[in-house]
Amino acid sequence: MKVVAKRPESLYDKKFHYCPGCTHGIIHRVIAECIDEMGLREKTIGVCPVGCGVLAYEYFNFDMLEAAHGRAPAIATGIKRMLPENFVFTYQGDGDLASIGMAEIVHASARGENITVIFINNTIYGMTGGQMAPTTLIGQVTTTSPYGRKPELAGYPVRMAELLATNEGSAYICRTSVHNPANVNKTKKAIKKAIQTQLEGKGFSMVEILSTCPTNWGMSPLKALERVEKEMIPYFPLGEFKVKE
Amino acid sequence: MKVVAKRPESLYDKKFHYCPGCTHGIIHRVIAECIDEMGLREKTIGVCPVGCGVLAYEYFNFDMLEAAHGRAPAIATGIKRMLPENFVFTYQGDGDLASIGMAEIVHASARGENITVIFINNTIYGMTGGQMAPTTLIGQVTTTSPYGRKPELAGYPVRMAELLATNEGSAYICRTSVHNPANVNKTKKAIKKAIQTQLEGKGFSMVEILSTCPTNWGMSPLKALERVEKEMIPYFPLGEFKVKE
Amino acid sequence: MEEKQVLFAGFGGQGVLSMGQFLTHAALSAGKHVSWVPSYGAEMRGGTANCLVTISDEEISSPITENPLMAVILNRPSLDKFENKIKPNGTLVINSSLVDREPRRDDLDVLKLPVNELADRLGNPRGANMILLGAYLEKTKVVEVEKALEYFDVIFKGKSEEVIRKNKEAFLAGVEYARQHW
Amino acid sequence: MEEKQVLFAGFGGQGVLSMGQFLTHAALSAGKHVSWVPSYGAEMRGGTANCLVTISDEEISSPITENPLMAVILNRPSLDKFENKIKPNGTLVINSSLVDREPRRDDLDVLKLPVNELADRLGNPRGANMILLGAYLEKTKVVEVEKALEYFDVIFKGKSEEVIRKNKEAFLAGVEYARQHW
Amino acid sequence: MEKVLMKGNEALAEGAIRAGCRAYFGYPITPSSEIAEYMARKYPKIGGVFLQAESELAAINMVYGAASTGARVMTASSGPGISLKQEGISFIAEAELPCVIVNISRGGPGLGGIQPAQSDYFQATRGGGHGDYHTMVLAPASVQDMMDFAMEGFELADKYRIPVMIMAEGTLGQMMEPIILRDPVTPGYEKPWATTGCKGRKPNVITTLHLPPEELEQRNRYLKSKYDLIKAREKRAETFMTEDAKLVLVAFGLMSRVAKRAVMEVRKRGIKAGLIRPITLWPFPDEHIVEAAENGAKLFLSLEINMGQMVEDIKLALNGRSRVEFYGRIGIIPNPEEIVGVVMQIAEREGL
Amino acid sequence: MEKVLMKGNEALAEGAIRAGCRAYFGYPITPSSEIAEYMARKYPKIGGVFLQAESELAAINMVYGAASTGARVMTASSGPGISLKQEGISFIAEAELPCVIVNISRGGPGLGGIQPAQSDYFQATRGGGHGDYHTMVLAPASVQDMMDFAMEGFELADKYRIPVMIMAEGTLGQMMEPIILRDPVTPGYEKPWATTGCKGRKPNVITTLHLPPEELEQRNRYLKSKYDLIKAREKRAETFMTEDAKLVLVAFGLMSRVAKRAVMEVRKRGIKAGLIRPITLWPFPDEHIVEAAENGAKLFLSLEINMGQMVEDIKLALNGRSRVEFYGRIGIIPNPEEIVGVVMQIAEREGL
Amino acid sequence: MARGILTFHMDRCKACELCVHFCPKGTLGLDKKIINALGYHPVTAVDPESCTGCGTCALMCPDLVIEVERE
Amino acid sequence: MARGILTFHMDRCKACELCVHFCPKGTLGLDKKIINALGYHPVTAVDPESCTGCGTCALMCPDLVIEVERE
Ligand SMILES: Cc1ncc(C[n+]2csc(CCOP(=O)(O)OP(=O)(O)O)c2C)c(N)n1
Ligand SMILES: Cc1ncc(C[n+]2csc(CCOP(=O)(O)OP(=O)(O)O)c2C)c(N)n1
Ligand code: SF4
Ligand code: SF4
Ligand code: SF4
Ligand code: SF4
Ligand code: SF4
Ligand code: SF4
Ligand SMILES: [Mg+2]
Ligand SMILES: [Mg+2]
Repeated sequence: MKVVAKRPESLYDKKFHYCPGCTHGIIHRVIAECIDEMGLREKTIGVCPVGCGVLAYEYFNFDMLEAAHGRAPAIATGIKRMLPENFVFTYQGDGDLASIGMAEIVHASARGENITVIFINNTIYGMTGGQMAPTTLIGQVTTTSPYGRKPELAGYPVRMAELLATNEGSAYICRTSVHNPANVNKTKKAIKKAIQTQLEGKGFSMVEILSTCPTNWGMSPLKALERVEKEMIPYFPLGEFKVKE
Repeated sequence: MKVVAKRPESLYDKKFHYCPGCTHGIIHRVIAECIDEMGLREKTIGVCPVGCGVLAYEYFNFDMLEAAHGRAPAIATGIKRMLPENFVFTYQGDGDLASIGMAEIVHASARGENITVIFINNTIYGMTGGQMAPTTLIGQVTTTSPYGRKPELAGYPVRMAELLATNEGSAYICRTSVHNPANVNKTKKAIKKAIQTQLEGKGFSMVEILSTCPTNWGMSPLKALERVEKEMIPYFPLGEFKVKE
Repeated sequence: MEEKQVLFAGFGGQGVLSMGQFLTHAALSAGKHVSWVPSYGAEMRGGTANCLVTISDEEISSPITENPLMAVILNRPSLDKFENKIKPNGTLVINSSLVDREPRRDDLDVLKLPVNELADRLGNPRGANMILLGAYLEKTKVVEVEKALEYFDVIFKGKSEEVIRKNKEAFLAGVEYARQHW
Repeated sequence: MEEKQVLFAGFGGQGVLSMGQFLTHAALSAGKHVSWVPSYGAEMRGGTANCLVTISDEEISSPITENPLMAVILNRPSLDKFENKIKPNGTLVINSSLVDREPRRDDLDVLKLPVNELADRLGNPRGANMILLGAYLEKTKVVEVEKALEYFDVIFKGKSEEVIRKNKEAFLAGVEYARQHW
Repeated sequence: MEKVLMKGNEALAEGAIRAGCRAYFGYPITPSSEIAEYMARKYPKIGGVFLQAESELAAINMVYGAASTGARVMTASSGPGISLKQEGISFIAEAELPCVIVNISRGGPGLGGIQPAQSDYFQATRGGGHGDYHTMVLAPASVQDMMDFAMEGFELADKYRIPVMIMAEGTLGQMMEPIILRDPVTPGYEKPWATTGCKGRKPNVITTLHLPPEELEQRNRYLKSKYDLIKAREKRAETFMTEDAKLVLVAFGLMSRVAKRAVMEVRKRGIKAGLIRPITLWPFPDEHIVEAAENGAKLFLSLEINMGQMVEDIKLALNGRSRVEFYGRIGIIPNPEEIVGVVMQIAEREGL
Repeated sequence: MEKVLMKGNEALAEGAIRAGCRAYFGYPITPSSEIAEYMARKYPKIGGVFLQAESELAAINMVYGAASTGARVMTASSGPGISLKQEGISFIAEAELPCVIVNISRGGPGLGGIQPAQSDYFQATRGGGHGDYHTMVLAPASVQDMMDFAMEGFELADKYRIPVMIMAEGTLGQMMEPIILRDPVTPGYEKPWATTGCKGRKPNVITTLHLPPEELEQRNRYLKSKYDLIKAREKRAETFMTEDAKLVLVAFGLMSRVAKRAVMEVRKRGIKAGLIRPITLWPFPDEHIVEAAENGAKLFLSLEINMGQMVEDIKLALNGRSRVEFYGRIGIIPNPEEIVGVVMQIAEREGL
Repeated sequence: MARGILTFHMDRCKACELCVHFCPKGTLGLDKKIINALGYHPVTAVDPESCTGCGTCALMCPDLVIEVERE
Repeated sequence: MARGILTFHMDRCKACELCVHFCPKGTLGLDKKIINALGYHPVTAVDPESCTGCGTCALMCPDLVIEVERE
C-alpha cells in the first residue's frame, strides 16, 4: 500500500475556515508539502497577511507571525536579517500585497531581500466582502466597482510579477495557477524553486498564484476555476518572469 | 533688442534657498518657462514634496500645496479629481517618490491618474543631509552607506521610469538630465510633452530628471555635472520609456 | 405589545441576517418601532452569524440585549451559545435538521422543525430561512402572517419575481408546517 | 571662572558649528564642564546657523540661554538677529568682511576683523572660521591659546595632516591679528 | 414623516451626500466598508467622486488634496486604518482643511477584533498624530444620528476649518433602524483660500511648514485660540434625569442608549440615577458634568467599551469635586441588564 | 572616569549598542538622523544589522519582525515619522514585543518645523494608535541620560515585554556634552515565545488577532493588568527642593534643566520654589506630585514646549488638591531668564 | 480492478465538488442523504470500484477531506 | 562685434561657475574683488565684448542671475 495523498506534517489536523471550493486551501496544502519535502519545517518562519489568509497560523505547523495589512514583507525582512539561516516566507493576498503593501513589496524586491513571497491573486478583497482589488479585471463587478471596473475611474489592473521583474533585486518571479491538476503541480514546482532561490541566498523570490473567490465572485467553485482559465490567465499570463542564475 | 533669457512670469522674483550649483534651480526655471509658454499659469496647481524642493511654493507664482513626505501623488489625485480642467503636477525627489512614496506613485500610475510628475533623481537625500536614497548607486558613499552602498545589505538602485512604464495607466514616461545645455533643452521638451499628455487626458505622465547635489556628493558643482554624465546616465539611461498614442 | 427581542442565529451562509431583516421590515411596515442589530463577521469566513431584532410599540431605548425573549436557532453551535441566554419562559425555535441535541432548559417553549429537509423537499435549499420564518410568525404572531405577506413585495423590492415567488412559497410552507405541527 | 556662554553665528557653510565644537573640545580638554548646543537646520538649505557653547567650572545646569555673554558673528543677518541678545557689557566679535554695518549697542566690547579678506590672503578661504577663533581666544582667554594648540591634534583626530596644518596656520593668523589690532 | 429603514453606515453616507459632500476617498475595512460601498453605488449617478485609495494613507492625503479645492469631502475607516491616517490628520489640522473623517470603531490594539469598541477615544480626543492639534469628535448614538451628525459634521468643519471626526461603535454602523431622511443642504461657505488655479487673484498656498521658530509658535498659538473658541461654543451633551441624581452614568455612542435604559430601570427601583451622554467627545462637555455635580451627584460612573479612557476627562471636569468610577467591556456592548446590575451594586454599597 | 564629548543622538545610539541592541531599522528625519548614521557606521564593524527602511511604516514593521526573533532592536524618528508608526506601535504593544522606539521631537502639527518641541506628549503617553495600550515613555534631560536611558529602555522593554519610547527634544539629540561611557551589558532575558524556527519545541505564533469577543476582552484585561503593574512599580521622577516648596515647577526633558536653573535663581530671591522632573512620562509619576502637594505646594506650574499637554496629568494627579498653571513655548526652549521672569510674576501675584 | 483506497474526513467536506469534477473515473459524488456538521452534503465514493488511486481528487480538494492510498 | 547684453542680479549669484564653464565665448568669470551679501564672489563679464547673446549662461544658471538680450 502506497500513500498517494495525505495531510502533510506542516499542516495541523484542523478544519480550514475558507469558503467551499476556495483555492486558498489548495495553496496552503501545496506550501506545506513543499516545506515537508524539502525538510524545512523546523527552520521555517511564515508571515500571514490580513486577508482571508489571516488565520493561516492556525493551520501551519511551524513558527508563524501575523502581520499588519500589507506589511508582511517588512516583517519578513526584520526576521530574515536576524536569522539568515532560517527559511522565511510571506503569504499575501492581492489587497495586502498589491494595494496597501505596494511600497513594502517593491522595496523588498529592490533590496533583493532574501525572502519568499507567496502571492494569492484572486482579483478581489475576499475577507472584507468583495471590494475591488488592484488586480480586479476591467469590467469586473465588485462592491466598490458596482457597475464594473472602469479604467477612467479606477485605472488598470496591476501585474505584479511583471512589475517586480524590473527590479535588479528580484531573483525568481513566477506566475502560476491552481485551477486544474496540471497547474497545481506546476505551482508546487514553482514554490520549490522559489524556496531553493532563498536557500541559495540569491535574493527576492515570489510566486504569484491565480486563485479563486467563489463567494465574492458570486460563482460556484467550478465556475470560478473556469473564470481563472478564461478571464484571468489572458490578462495575467502564466510563466517565469525573472530567473537569476 | 530681443530678450533671450529672463525670469519667467511663473517664478516670483525671489532668491532660491538651494546650494550653489544645485540643479534644482535649473529645473524650477524650466518648469516655469513651460507653464508660461503653454499659457497655463492661472490654471496650474502644483504640489511640493518634502525634500529640498519643499519650499518650491515660495518660488512658483501659481497655486501650490505642500504635501507630506511621499504623498504628493495622492494629494494631486485628490485635486485633479475635483478639478479635472486644471493642470496639476507634483515635484518630487527620489527619497520622496521612490522610497517613502513608492505606493502612491505606483498607484497613481496604475490608475492612469491624469497628473504630471516631475521627479528629481539626485541619488541622495539632499535636504536631510545626505542619506542613501533608493536611487543611490552601488558603491556610492552616503551618511547611511558610509562604506559605499553594498547590494547585499542595501539592495539595488531602483529605476523608476522603467518600473512605472510597466503600468498600463502610464501614458508618458521619460528620463532626462540637465547636466549640459543640450540636455536642459531636451528636458524642457519632455516636460512640455508630459503637460500635453495631461491636457489631452491621456493619463499619468512623469519626467524623471537626473539632478545634482554638490553639497552632499561632496563635489564642486561642475564635478557634479560630470558625475551625472559619467556615473548616473550609464545606470539611468535617458530616453522615453512609454508614449501612449 | 411590549418590547420584544428576537435573536436569529446560525452559520454564515444560512441567511440568518436576511431573516432578521425581513422581520424588521415587516414589523416596520406594520407600524412598529424596530431595530436590527447584526453580529458581523465579514472578516471571519466560515463563522457563525446572528442578529437581534427588537420590535416595540414605543421608541426603542436600547437595541441591545443579551437576553432575548425569543431565539430562532439554525445550527448546533448557536444552540450551545444562546440557549442559556433566552429570557425565562421565552421561546426557542430550532432547526432540527442541523441541531442534533435536545435543549437543556425546561422553562422554554420549544418549537422544532427540520428545515433543511423541508427545503430539500420543496426543491429550494436556499429557502430554509424563509420556511423557518413563516413557521415562527404563524406561531408567535410577532407580526401577523397576513401583514408580512402584504409587505412581501415591498421588502423584496428590486429582486426578481422568481425570487419573490420562491421565497413566498417557502414562507407559506413554514406557515403550513406550524399550523400542522405546533 | 563662572559660567560663560558664547554664541557663534553665520551662514550654513561658514563653519560656525565646527568653530563651536573646537572651542568645546578645547575647553573640555582644559578640564572644564562644557556643552555645545547647535541650532540645526539640515532640512533648510541656505539658511543661517548658530551654536551656543557653555563653559563652566561647575556642572552646567542649563545649557540654554538666549542671552550669551559673548557672540562671534560671521554675517550681517546674524548681527541683526543677535546683537540685542548679548548680555550687557558682553563681547561682540564681528567678521567685518561680511557685516556692512556698525553695531548699534554701545555697552559691548566690539572686536572686528575682516576674516574673508584675511583668509583669501592666506590662500585658505575655508580657514575663515579658524582665523576668527584664534583671534577670539587670544583676546578673551576663554581657553588659553597654548592649551588650544596643545589639543589641536586630539580635536582633529582622523583628519589628514594637511587639513590640521592648514587649520593651525589659520588659527595662528587669527591670534596674530588679535595681538596686533585689538 | 415617513421613515426609512437604513444601516448606520448607509445613513451616514447618505447624510454626507445630503450635506453636499461630493467626494469620498477610502480604503475598505470592516466594519466601515458599507460607507465606501454606498458611495461607490451613488456617486456615479449623481456626479460625485468615489475613489478606492490604495491605502488609508493615500486616502487621507487624497482628502487633503480634494479639501484644498474647497469641496466637501470625506473618508472612513476603522482601528488600524485610522492609525495609518494620523500623520495626514495632523497635516490637515495644521492646514485647516475642512473635512469629515469617520471611525467606525473596532476593538484593538493591533489587529484585534472587528467587534464594537470605543478604545480609540484617546486617539480621537488627544490627536493620535504629532503636534498640538485637535479634531472635533462627534459620537452618534442612533442611525438617525449617523445621518444627522454627518450633516452637522460638514457644517462644523467648514465653520471652523477643522477636520471633524465621527466616531461610532461598529455595531452602530452595522445595525438598521428607521430614520427620517433630512433635506439636502447647499454648502454656503466661501473658501477664498482654496487652491483652484490663480485666475483673477493672487496665488494661494496651502502649507504646514513653518521653519522659523517664531512662525511655528505663532501658528500653534493661533490654533490654540481656535480650539479655545470651539471649546467655548461647541460642547454638546444630552442629559437625562440628572437634576436630582446622586449617581450619574456617563456614556457616549450606542453605549449611552444602553445606559439610558439602565437608568430608567434603576429609577423604577428607587435609585436616583441619571445619565450624561457626551455628544462632542472633543470638546468634552465638562460643564454638563460640573453641573450634575453641583446638583448633588456624588458619584459618576463612566461606562465605556474600553479600559476606561473617558474617565480622565470626567475627572478633569470634576477636579476632585466628586468621585469617578468605571465599568467597561471590550468587543461587546453590554446589555442594559448588566448595567443595572452594576448600578444596583454601587447603589447598595454607597447607600443610595 | 574619563569623559567623552558626544552628541545626544550618538550617545543614545552608543547606549543601545552597549545594551546589546544589534539591529536598527529606520528612515531618516531631522533631528533624529544621526542615530541612524551612527548605526550605519558602527554595525558593519561589530556585526549588527543596520537597514535604512523605505519608510517609517516599513521600519516599525521590520522592528516587529526582528523583535519577534528575540533580538534587541530599535528604531528612531521624529514628528511625522512617529505618526506613521502608530499602527505598528499598536501592533507591537499587543504582540508584546520588546523594543525601543525613539522620538527626537520637533514641532508640529503637520510638517511644522524641525526645532525642539514636546508636543508629541499626548501621542506618546496616550498611545496615538488605536486601541487600549501603552508604551513606557522615558524622557532624558542630558546627553548622559541619552545613553543611560537607552540602556535602561531595553531592560524595561524585555522585563515587561513592552515597547519603550524614549522621547527627547530635538536639541537634546543635537547638542554635545561630555559623558561617561557605560559598560556594555549582556541581555539576560529568556524569550521562549520568540519565532526562531520550531526545532525541538512546539511552533510559536505571534499574532494580534483576537476575533472572539471574549478573547479580545481577556487580552485587553490582561494588558491592563500589566500596565497597572508597571504603574505600581516603575514611576520615576527627580525632585529638587520640593520639601518646603510653595510653588512647584513641573518640567521634563531638557526643559527640566532650564527649570532647575530657574528654581536655583528664584530661591536666591527668596521664593520657595521647587521642581519635579518626570522621568517616566508614562507611567506618570503622580505620587511625586501628590507628595509635593502634601508638603504644602499650593501651585504647580507646568513648563512645556507645547501648548500644555502635561497639565492634564498633573491635574489628574492632584485631583483638585492644588492649582495648576501653565507656561509654554514651541519651537524654542525658553531660557532660564525667561522662566525666572514667569515665576517671579506668579510669586508676586500669589504673594509667595 | 479497483486499485485506490479512499478515506474521507467527511466532517470537513464543504461540498464544493472540485474532487467530483476532476476525478477522471467518476468515482465521487455528494451524499445527498447526509448533512454534516458544517451543513453540507459531504462527498462519498458513488462508484468505489472505479477508483484508480490516482490522487487527483486529493490534489484538488481545498479542505484535505480525502486521503488516497494505492495498492 | 558684441551682440549680447548681459544683466546680472549679483546679489543672487552663488559663484557655482556653471555659466562660466558653459559660456562658449569665455565671456564670464567671478569677480574676486567683491563679496556679495550671500558671501560669494559673484559673476561678472570679464570680456563683455565677446558675448554673442546665445543665452547658454542663463540656461545653465540655477539661480536666474543672468538676463540676456540680443541686439
Ligand atoms: C490597515 C488595514 N486596512 C484595512 C484592513 C481591512 N482588510 C482586511 S483584509 C483586507 C483585504 C483582503 O484582500 P486580499 O489581500 O486580496 O486577501 P483575500 O481576502 O482576497 O485573500 C482589508 C482591506 C485592515 N485589516 N487593516
Ligand atoms: C514622514 C517623514 N519622514 C521623513 C522626513 C524627513 N525628510 C525630509 S526630506 C527627506 C528626503 C529628501 O530627499 P529627496 O526626496 O531625495 O529630496 P532632495 O532633498 O534630495 O531633493 C526626508 C527623509 C519627513 N519630513 N517626513
Ligand atoms: S471570501 Fe473568497 S477568498 Fe475568502 S475564503 Fe471565501 S472564497 Fe476564499
Ligand atoms: S542639499 Fe543637495 S539637493 Fe539640496 S539644495 Fe543642496 S545641493 Fe541641492
Ligand atoms: S484517486 Fe483518482 S480515481 Fe480515485 S477517486 Fe480520486 S481522482 Fe478519482
Ligand atoms: S473537493 Fe473536498 S471539500 Fe470539495 S467536495 Fe470534494 S471532498 Fe468535499
Ligand atoms: S550669452 Fe552666451 S556668450 Fe554671452 S555670456 Fe552668456 S553664454 Fe556667454
Ligand atoms: S551660474 Fe549663476 S549662480 Fe552660478 S556663477 Fe554663474 S551667475 Fe552665479
Ligand atoms: Mg484577494
Ligand atoms: Mg534626492
